[in-house]
Amino acid sequence: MGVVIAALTKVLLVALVLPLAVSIMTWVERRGSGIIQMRLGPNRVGPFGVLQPVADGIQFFFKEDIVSPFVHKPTYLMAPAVAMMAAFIAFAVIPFGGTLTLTSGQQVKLVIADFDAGVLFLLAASSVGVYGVIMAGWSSNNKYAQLGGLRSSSQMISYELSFGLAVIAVAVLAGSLRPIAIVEAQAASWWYVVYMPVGALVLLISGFAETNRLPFDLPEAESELVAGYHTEYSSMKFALFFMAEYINMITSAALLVTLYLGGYSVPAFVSSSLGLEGNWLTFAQLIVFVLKVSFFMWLFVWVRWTLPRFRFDQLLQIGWKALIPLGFLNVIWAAVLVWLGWV
Amino acid sequence: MSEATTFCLIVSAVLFGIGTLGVLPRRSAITILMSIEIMLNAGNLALIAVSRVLPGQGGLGLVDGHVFVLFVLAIAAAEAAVGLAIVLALYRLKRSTDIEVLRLLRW
Amino acid sequence: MLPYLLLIPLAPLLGFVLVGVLGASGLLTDRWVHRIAVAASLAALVFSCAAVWEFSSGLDHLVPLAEEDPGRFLVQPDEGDSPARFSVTYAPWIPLGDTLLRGWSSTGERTASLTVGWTLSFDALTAIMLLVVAGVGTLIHVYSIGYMAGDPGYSRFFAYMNLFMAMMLTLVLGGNILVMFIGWEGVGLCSFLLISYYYDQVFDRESGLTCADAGRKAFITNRIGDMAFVLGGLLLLITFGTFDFYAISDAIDGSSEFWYASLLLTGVGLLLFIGATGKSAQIPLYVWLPDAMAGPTPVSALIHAATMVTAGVYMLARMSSLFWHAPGAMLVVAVVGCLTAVFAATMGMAQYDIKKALAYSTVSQLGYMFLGAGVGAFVAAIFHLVTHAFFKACLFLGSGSVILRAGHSNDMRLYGGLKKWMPVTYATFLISTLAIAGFPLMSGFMSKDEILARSLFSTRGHTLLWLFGTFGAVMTSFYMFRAVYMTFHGENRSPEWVRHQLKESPRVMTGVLAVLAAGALFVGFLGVPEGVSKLVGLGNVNWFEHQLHPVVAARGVVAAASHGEHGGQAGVDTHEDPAADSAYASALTADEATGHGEPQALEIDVIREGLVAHPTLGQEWALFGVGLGVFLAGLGLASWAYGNNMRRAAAMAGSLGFVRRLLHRKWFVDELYDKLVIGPFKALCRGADAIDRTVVDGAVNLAGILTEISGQVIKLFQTGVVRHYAVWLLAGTVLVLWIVMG
Amino acid sequence: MDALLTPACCVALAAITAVEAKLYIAGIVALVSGLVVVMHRNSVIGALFLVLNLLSVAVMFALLDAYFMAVLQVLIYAGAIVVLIIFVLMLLNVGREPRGGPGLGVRLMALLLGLAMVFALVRAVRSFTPGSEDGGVLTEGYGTVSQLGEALFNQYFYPFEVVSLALVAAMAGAVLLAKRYLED
Repeated sequence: MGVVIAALTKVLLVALVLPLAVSIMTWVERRGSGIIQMRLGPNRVGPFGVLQPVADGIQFFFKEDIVSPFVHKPTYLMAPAVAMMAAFIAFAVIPFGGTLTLTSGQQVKLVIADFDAGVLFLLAASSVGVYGVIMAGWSSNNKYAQLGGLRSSSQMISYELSFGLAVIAVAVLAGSLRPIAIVEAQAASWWYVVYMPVGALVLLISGFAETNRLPFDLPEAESELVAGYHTEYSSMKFALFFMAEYINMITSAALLVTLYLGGYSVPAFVSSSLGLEGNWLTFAQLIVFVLKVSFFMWLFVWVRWTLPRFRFDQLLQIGWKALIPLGFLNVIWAAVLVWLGWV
Repeated sequence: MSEATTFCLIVSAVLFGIGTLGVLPRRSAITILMSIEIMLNAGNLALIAVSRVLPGQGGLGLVDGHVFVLFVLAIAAAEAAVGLAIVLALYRLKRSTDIEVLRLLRW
Repeated sequence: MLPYLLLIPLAPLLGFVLVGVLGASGLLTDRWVHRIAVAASLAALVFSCAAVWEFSSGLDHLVPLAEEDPGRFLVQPDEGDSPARFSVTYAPWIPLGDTLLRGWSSTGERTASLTVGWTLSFDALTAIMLLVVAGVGTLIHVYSIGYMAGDPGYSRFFAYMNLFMAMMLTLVLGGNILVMFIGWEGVGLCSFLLISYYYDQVFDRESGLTCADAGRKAFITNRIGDMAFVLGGLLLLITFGTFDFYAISDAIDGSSEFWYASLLLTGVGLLLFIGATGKSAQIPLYVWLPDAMAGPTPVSALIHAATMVTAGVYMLARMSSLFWHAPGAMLVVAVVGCLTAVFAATMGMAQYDIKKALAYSTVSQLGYMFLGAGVGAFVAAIFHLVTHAFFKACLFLGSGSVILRAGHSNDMRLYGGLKKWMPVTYATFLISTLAIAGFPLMSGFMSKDEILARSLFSTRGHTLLWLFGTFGAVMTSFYMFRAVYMTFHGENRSPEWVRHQLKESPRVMTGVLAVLAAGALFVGFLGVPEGVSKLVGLGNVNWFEHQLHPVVAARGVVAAASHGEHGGQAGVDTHEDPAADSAYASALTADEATGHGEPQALEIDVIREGLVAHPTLGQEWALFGVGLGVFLAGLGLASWAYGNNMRRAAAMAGSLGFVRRLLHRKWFVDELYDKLVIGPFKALCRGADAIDRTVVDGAVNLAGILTEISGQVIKLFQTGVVRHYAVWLLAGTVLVLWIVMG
Repeated sequence: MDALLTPACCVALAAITAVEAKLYIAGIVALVSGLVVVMHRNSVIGALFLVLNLLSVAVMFALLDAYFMAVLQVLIYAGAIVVLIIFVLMLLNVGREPRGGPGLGVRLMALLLGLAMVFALVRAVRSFTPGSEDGGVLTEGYGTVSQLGEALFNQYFYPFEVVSLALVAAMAGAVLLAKRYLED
């Protein structure tokens, strides 16, 4: 029973922390864009505008929920839920810390599902996320939305390949698809970004594309498609899409950190010099993980407000003609590394 | 054989039948493709279910069925890619995906 | 040098590639063509000399090599009764793995792991052959510079010649049957290419054959022999589980009481001998050699007199241990050789084409070599091979010199009195003629009379063989002097335009002739027969025999005759041969050790092998006298008939018309073959063609018709609607499921 | 906040139901969704139900201890193949299938054949007996990536290579077919 309670606790925690992180991210995004664009950004609600997300949330709740009469209603209603669900499920296999020892002596791993093919599970879950977009695009019965959905689906399929290739290279190096094992393997040697900087780059760029962030946000390109697949959505349904996107960002940042940047692991010399052990070490790992992910979240914001958007054909060209070959080369490089016994 | 395995096999059989029902009377080429996917899935289900109750080394479970399923997945992917490409080419030719209008390969 | 034996055949092969590729693409001037070709041949000669020199200085320094790498090197220094030998496997070639062997032996079926390698081997026999092939080959290359000058296919000719050298050296060096077979086929190929060198020219006006036809004839006739050779080799393989010469001879020698006179060895020996008859132009496969004269004369000298045609003799000597244990096969060899010697000599007497006369002479001399091999005088056979290489090459090249100046005519009736214009050619031709006719103390006398003596005195010889051989020798002397008289004596019968341009051949040709003539004069002293040396009071000074005997001696002979009989054999003494003696002694001790009181009947016969009845001094003198008599008889007959400007021969032609035609038309053997072999074969082909057209084609057409009909029916199912196909597919699936699963 | 509650509900449900029960639920979902795929006139809805069908089959895989295959099923089928199908559907803007298909005869025959097929298969299932009924315990590490990899790269190495070749060929063929003009 203790196991079930622990699992439920972890699930609840993640389910609460992720939306919280999303609300923080909206603030960071808006303030960050302000800084980058030499303006103030939201600064009215609370000190430095920190309460702005709360205000946004209230606003979403009380906006009018418009459902166009021409939509295919069941699908239309399902779409945001699907997007949200996929985003949450994907996070289930991300380890965000080591093992916590409870007072009852029970060992709790700080990951919701410690799963043999965890990394693949994440890929699978994120690929299901496409359906949210597709369903939204198709059911809206609106040409902008439909085009947005089409673009989104093709973009996601394309970049899933390079995404998967970058993941496979890590699996080759670590000899496992279990995220915890990968983190442990990196803790034992060096971060894999040292061995395979190309792979990390491919994963980062594919992550941008998978989450439809600038410079790859073609599915919701305002200047061409109004708001893309969620043009017809308003109020809380729109908020769900919005949250799903940010959770996806967090997930892909967390994945990048887990696969290439040592995950939650604290370098041994740090932990030994600080005398960290037991639960303190676990807390330190949690903090390290959050810091690393935060850096990439900031990178997402930074890039979004810095780079222009690609054209759609350029986007597909980068995916198929640059990232996939690079990904293959990286896999071969990983195989060579293993063959030579350098890892 | 356990109840679960039997159930899975029967589900697989019925799913296969459903797939054939989709293949025969439907007119849309893409629907037919989807029905074929269902049939392939039924086969996969049977493979996985049976593979679990076959005696392996030191217990139940031979992983061979999984390997076959992997191959089926690969072939299904190939089939879908080629099939959809054919449907696309067809659509360009006839402005339709209706297989009723396709009677070109007659003697 | 020895580990690098590979270089010997590789040098001319490189020459072939260079001359062939660069020459064919027109990048080489003629000057460079012959420079490269001669250099390649010379390189082979130099390498050969180096290898022989190193071999003769003993193999002891190579023994560590063999210990270090026993799979690759096999070294056996000269000790006991086994000859010094050396073989090196450069690379594995055909890994056959475990092979099922069916020996006709007590061991029955067994498996052996077998890998055929690129093996080259070296012993005294190889050494002698190498020197002859490379030496004569190089000389003839040099001669060709003069003879072929200005020919449009200059580079082609030299490329083929180099390829031939490479192949012949491979044949000689080959350490197992397959490597030898490569050379064997390779020289056959080169022979074909060079016979057909003037492929578009008619060579025989009587039958209208072109040179290409002659080449084909040679090639096909050779194929028949090669077939037998391959079969013999395969039979050896499934019996002994190896292709390696040394391994085979060791296997045979090692268990002689079983193998001796067995049906298997006799069969193998006969098959190999048939192979040899193809290559060495013996009855019944000799017909190609006279036609092979279609090639350029240096080719005739090199391939069809000195080297390639002797390959059969070499192969027999190489397999001597097998033949020693197959007396039946040896008898066949001796008889066929003897018959060939006589038969070819008769035909040689009636030829007007100088090259054909020489060709029949070659066939005849090869017959003597086989006679020698057949009576167990392998050393004498090889010795005759060596001397023959010199004087016959010299004769052919002399004839080439004549042909070149006499308006490219081969007809001796159009020569006459040429000694006035061509003194060097005449002198060398005469020396070689004296040698072949058996002028005492010249090389031909030494070798041929040795063979004849052996055929008389060897335990495997017979008086009849000697009689026939001697008769053939008379004819040899006759037709050779006939050629000399017709060509060089009397009045010149050439056309006017030829007579005006008659002169001696260029230096490069006459020089070679002189060298070869010197060889014909002196090379005989390498192997002075024992009988001859005894006449002048010397012991056995036969250097050749001392070198070669260990290689071809009868070995593994279990000598255990009853003691009394051995002692009582009057006039029969063991040959002065340490090998045979020690074999005998060891067999005796073995016999005593095992306590066999009674020798087995089989072994009594075995002991006599390798033994020669030793003639008394009087008998030796008699033989010497007979040899001289033979020579004089031939000379006398020839000068009586042809010395007087051919008048007497012309007068006799009428009375001997039928015989002359018979001989000139070569006993009508070609016609006989036409009737007996080629005709029925063609009829068979026509029959097969008819059957193919009616029965086989009919069946095929019937299948087509049936297919069409069934197609017409089945096409009704092809509606073009996918759904219908799916229904049929599904129905079939259900049916199969119902049947299989029910 | 129903989206947030769903996973929690799932976990709760998972805790209290037996494997068999979950299997039955997933199987019934698979059958019903499969029927909808076949019957629905709107191809896009059909495709979405196909996803449901595939996901429920994947759940069945997971319940049959084939976790890796379950993940692959979702990744490849749901993540790639059906997305491709929907993509083409949306590209061609295929709406509802027109009324009036093949005649009654074909439909009847299809039904008959389908039923015959199902009966044949069910009969085959009834007669199927695995090698050993008891033994009960699954082998160590059954269905894990490593075990599958061992089988794939030792016993099934050549089939694996052939399949990869087939995939490459299919990709080339698909690209060639889908190109608008061959000259490009």
